Amino acid sequence: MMSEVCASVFQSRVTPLDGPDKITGAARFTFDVTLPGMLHAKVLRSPHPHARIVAIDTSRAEALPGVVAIVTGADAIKLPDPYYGVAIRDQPVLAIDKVRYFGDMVAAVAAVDEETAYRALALIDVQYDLLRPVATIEEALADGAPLLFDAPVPGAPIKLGDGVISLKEPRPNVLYEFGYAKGDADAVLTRSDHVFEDRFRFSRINHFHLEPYVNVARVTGEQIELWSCNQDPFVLRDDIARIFGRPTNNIRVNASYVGGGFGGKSFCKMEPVVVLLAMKAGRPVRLCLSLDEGLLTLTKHAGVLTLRTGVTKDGRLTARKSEIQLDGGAYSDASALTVVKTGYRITGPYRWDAVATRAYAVRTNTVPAGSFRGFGGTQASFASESQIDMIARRLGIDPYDFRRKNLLAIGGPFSRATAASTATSRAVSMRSSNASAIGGSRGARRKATRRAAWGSALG
Amino acid sequence: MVTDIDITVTVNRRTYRLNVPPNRIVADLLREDLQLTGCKIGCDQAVCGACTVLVDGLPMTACTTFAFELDGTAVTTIEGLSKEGTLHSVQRAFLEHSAFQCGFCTPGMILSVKALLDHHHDPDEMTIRRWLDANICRCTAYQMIIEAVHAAAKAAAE
Amino acid sequence: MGLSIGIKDGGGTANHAQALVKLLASGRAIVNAAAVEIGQGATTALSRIAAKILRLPLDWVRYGAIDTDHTPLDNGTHASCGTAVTGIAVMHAATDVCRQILEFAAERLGCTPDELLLDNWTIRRGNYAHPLEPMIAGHFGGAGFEFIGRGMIKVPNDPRAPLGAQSFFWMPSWVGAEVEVDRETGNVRVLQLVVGADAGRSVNSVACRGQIEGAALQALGQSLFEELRYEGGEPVNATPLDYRVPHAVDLPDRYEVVIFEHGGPGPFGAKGIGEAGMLGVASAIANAIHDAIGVRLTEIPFTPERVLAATQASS
Amino acid sequence: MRAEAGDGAVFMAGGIDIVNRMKFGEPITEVIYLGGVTELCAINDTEGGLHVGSLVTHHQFETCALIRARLPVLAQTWQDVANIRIRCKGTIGGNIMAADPNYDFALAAMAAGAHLDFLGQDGTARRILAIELSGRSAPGLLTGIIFPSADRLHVAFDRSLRPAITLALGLDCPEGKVAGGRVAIGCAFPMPITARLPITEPLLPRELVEKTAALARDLTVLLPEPLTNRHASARYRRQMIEVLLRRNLAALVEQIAWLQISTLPLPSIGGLIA
Repeated sequence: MMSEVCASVFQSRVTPLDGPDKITGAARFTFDVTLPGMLHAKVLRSPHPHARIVAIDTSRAEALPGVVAIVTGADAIKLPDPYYGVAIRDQPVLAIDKVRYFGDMVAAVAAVDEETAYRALALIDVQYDLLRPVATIEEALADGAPLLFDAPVPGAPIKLGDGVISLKEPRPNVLYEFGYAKGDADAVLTRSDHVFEDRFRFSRINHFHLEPYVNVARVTGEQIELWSCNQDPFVLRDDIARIFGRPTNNIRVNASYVGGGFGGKSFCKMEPVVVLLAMKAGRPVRLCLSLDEGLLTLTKHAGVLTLRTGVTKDGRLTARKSEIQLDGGAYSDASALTVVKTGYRITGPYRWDAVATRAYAVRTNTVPAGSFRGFGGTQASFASESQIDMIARRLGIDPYDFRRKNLLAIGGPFSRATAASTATSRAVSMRSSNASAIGGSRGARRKATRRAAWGSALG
Repeated sequence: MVTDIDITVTVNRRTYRLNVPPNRIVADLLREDLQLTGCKIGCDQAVCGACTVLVDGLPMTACTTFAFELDGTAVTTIEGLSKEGTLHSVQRAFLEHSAFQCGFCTPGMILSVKALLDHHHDPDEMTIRRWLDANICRCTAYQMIIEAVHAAAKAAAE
Repeated sequence: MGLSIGIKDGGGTANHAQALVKLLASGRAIVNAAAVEIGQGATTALSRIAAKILRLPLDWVRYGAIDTDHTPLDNGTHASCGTAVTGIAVMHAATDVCRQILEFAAERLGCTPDELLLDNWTIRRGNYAHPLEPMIAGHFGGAGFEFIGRGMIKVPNDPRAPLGAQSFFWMPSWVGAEVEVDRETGNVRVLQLVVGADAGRSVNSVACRGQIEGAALQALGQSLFEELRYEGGEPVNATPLDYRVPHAVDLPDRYEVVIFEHGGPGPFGAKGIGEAGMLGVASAIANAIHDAIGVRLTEIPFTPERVLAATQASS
Repeated sequence: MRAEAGDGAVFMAGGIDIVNRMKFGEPITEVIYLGGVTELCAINDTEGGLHVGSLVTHHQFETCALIRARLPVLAQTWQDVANIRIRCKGTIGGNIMAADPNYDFALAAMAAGAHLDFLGQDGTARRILAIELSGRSAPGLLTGIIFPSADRLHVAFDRSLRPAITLALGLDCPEGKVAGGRVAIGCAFPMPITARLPITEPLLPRELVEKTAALARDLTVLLPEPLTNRHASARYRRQMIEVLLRRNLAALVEQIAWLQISTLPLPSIGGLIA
């Protein structure tokens, strides 16, 4: 077994090149970027999970000394394309007609300092017409559930390979659906000695990167410049160009050290708001969210995964039918892609006679879900590997032997369609050393007006 | 009406006489007035420890401390840890053990470890884990940081 | 004790990336690519790939500042693609610049490039060494010259594959967990966690370990306590104080990461590894809880109350 | 001084809570900074017991030789309270006066049967039992905490189920018998709550050992309905109060019994002891 393990050409330990900067405090993050004349922005967020915006009055905030620019959905709707999202573009730069989750961005203020911006937020009057929220997957899919979107949104289904179903907004409150089948799973299950159906629930977590979301924007003539903590500068460049209707070569995105991302800083989020403010103010604008607001910006997908798995009496896996519901939250972000990847990965590294997978993202009035390290693989692994263990124990087979018996062979097709690389199959031989290693040692939820009274504190 | 407050504070071995508004926060004072941007603000509410600086040798949360409280104290930030271009033994250990990833928590973490080793010359595993409880690192699993602490303790003993 | 296997396709689907390597007359190099340094070690890994090909000391290579005006395009820093995908682009760019230098030197020395070897910014021809810096200065004069190499990668499309392309590489991981469960309180303590993953061939083994360790601890937090919770449509713990992430005291008593090297399609056999540690942790812990007390948890996190309720329901 | 300052004024000790409250918009207009009032920073023996000044930080409390000698369990426990940054800045007085059910020092004081000294707005000193404290309506400025004589007090502190519940237990043991005791519970109710153990007559530790389960059960049913929130349900909390109370009571009583045995005068065995 160990003979397979070849040494890397890179043998020696190295001192990381970013090390000297990071241990001396010299490392510059986007968090540290300042520009001459720069203003500071803060965002007013919805205190309701689901409501229609009746009116926004910014006049009292505008009158506050130190406030330079305020933007709302009324400014957003004038943009050439005020929506973003991966493949399906349903998230407005700022809430336009409705708010769809507690924390949805309603307005933003640029002022001479953060304190003033916070105080201005408290002076913005928003009238809401409350709507019934859908908080969970079950509520969203129930008959007569309130709809998050009244009409189809811009975008298109993801282009995938042969024999795969890829549907944008197939049903009410369903953002995207992925379907995939090889063989006749129903027939194989009927013939199987045992069929087990188990349901798993996956929770919602936040990235909690310690560097908050932070962006600085400067608009000079036709050029838009961004200093962004975004993990995807080119994707962001194209989004900004599209949203603001400018040629792509007039957009310049600068990246520095990023203080943690884990997927949370992938794809466009609050960056257009910063650009919009900089445009309106005619001055550079910095928007640094608090970590509270970070918790209201993006999560990993919660989900309910139901697996129906067949097995012969001697412990050979036959077929798996999966239904995967991911809670996409209020807006698309990267949900469609995550659905694809979760659905694709649900079969795990095993051999099957047939598989059938249906995976979809459900819209709920909660924080949007998107990229998070693992990208659907974590959800799929939890459900699949729990059930594999359950089946083994039900059949009285050692879970280790059960896995070993059913693992893909070297070069075998993953999910019966993609050639698995040899490395996957070598998993088989490596588990033994892993197991022996163990055996051997056995023994703004706070008010959006946060800091509003801060300025007056202590006179 | 409360007026600004005169304070005398030594930061990284240099003494400053400052006139600070009563609600001025230490993190803002360090970052904006003294350009010591190694003091990072993560949570801004005393939870994450990214803004940790040393006040009279003890770790303190710069985001929830008033500047006036520094009167008469000596403050050490990450910028003041190395002397004449020579890294502090804790910094060297962090570098050699790759005890960081994104680096945002690193200045606070290093200062916290310095204080730990000033108080416990040869801390055991549990003492280290408990002490590091003050500093969140979302990237590493603290393991390499703990290895760096052991290495720095050993280096200091030699 | 519980076991689990995690697997996902890595590097994105049909991904692509571009890179430049600039070699200055002094022999110092700048790698231009848009894999952003988010702590995963892109700076060091990509520089090390270039240094290896150019046979330069690592500290002669700098990872250039990123801006979309100057840096070649990258699809984004995600899907564990930095080393394997962007790394291939950097490898090609370094190879390209190496070729240019050898051609330049061959012309100066009146020979063919294949007679020459580049090493430590010196051209070697048989037993003779020709330092490059004076050769470049002598030919170009002025401010010298920069050799610029270009590289790219496009993982092929394949409409026969479900995702529209074959997986570029696979990220397997193996987890073993040993737990202790307090039957009266439902409290679960992870005594030992062992996480294995495949780096292909690691470009920086310490960074690989850091990626797996860090990812698995995030997964451990989610398995045991971390969750953004809602009551109706309102989040109830969306503050840094209430939303608890793993601290140093939450580490398992014994925590071990094993990095395997079985080769991959990236530079020098590398693969991506950044996400692998997330995958199998929750199921390994669930399986270990079942092994310990015969109770199956199908919902994360495995909070004491949830574990106790499951225990009481099963008895 | 607070009387002069008006409604928006607060006393500030360590200050972390106050800065956070201000950042979250609480209308605090004036802060009366207590830092440097050295009389409030002392730890010393007094006639009434061990006096701990309200401005003593958690870190000073945990590392103080006198505390480690007299209240070893609390000194030990305090190594795990919050974290070192907070312990270095946060004061035990601030911890009590924040009146946060998740904070620990009020529990320690209540379980130990400690008294609290206050300085009223009119300048008069008042001493109350910690278990009589409720809410933020304190009778003035907290100046100190007085722990009863340690030789007759035994304390246990259990933080293993935080943030669902924390539990502190204090037993009074004059003359080798357990005469009474108090349990204080944090995290589980809107305020820290406390109850006396229903011990009617002084019991020898071994007599009490047999009664721990019944005591825990009897006391738990008398408690009001615990909170249901994101950390735990009321049902779970009530169950866990009983479990933790029983376990800690049993362990503490066993420890007292063991201490009594081990402190018996040893019989002289020739020159071995000498």
